[in-house]
Amino acid sequence: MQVEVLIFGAASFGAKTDRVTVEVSAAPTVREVLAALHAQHPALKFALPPPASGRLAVNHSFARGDQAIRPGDEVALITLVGGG
Amino acid sequence: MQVEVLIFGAASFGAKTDRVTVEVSAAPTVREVLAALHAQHPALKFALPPPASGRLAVNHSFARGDQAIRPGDEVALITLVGGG
Amino acid sequence: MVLALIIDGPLTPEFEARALLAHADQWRLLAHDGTIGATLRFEGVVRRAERDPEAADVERDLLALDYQTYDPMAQRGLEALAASVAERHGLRSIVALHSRGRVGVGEVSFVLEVAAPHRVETLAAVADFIDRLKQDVPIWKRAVWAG
Amino acid sequence: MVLALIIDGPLTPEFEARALLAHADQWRLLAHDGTIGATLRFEGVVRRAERDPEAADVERDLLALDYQTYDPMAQRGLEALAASVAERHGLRSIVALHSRGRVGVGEVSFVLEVAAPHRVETLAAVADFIDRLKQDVPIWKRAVWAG
Repeated sequence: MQVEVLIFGAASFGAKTDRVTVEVSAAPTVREVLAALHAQHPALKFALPPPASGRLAVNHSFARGDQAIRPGDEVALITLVGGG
Repeated sequence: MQVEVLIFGAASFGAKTDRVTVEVSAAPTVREVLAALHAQHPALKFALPPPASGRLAVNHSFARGDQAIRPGDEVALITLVGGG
Repeated sequence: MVLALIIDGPLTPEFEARALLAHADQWRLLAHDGTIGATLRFEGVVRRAERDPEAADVERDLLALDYQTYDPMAQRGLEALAASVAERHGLRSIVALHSRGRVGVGEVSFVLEVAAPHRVETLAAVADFIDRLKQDVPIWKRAVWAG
Repeated sequence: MVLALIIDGPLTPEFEARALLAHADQWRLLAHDGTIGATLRFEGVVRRAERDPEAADVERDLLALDYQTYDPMAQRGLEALAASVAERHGLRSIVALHSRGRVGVGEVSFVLEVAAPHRVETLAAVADFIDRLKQDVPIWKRAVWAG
């Protein structure tokens, strides 16, 4: 299946878009989506922590690495934030 | 000579006065005045640190233990303060 | 009282007064109940000189910062953080305001105001809040360079 | 900018605005020069319940605190402390105001506002200032008990 991932901050400015798509097996885990981002979007790498420590939000909550992504979930890559 | 010592805070409320007098030798040091306060004003003791660690201000500056008090100096006992 | 808001543009005293108006009664009650011994208010201000990560981290002059928020996760994250910090440090009140969008040099992008029985709680709470804000709340900033 | 003042009675926003009016231009210049990244403002407020050292340290209700200052040593000590903390922590500005005389429950007896390039300096400066204020500046407080 395809998963659309929202991107922000330096990742988004660098890629000049606010979302990217990755091709993954059906019902992928968060960890699998992070690995696919690394493999399929090398231009994002500068903004990506190693897949094991990367963070996705699924439906606006931080998700554990083993959480499964379901079709229709809103998936967002939460790179290094910088509020304040 | 006699040295008049201004007192404040709990020391002053307890003694119901804003100054006490001690009898000391001529040209006493700060340390000698502190010791005289201990000896001659037992009612102040609750507010006094041990003489070695007590603090006098002489003419509005903290004074070292070996500083000599001269006639006319303004001497003040700076007990535990509590601003803020 | 726990209040967290994301507001478009710089935080001005006028804007803040308006944003807090709905809570003024609650705040007045709290201020006079005698349990508060210390309040601490932090303001984050946009500085002129910033390091440019795309130019060997040399300092360059800014015009502004553009704050991007992931809504509604940022708003909910700010609220959850405020509630968590209030509980952890025994605060009587916490107000956190963060800008979204452009904030010019010298303008305020972040306000945090806490009240507690003693000063140590307020100092610990402000340090803790900002550390965790910079880790967990999905807000990003982008430099708008001068020239 | 370094400013330290002892003021009769509680510190109110109106009173503070008047006290700082003479320095308003200086402050405005500073606020817009782009070097300030953080401001931190502490307010000390009189709480209702205090331990009574003359009654086995049990908590009792206060009406007010009476602040006694040794003048002019207290004023000079406050100024010297402000200057020293500003230098030690690289502050761009520090304003310290302290009450003399009676301050009621819920009223403000102490204000400290600092500005610096980064937040860490402001947090360290406020903690440092208050610790040293409570050691070295000749100001005493006396409880005015209720009933």
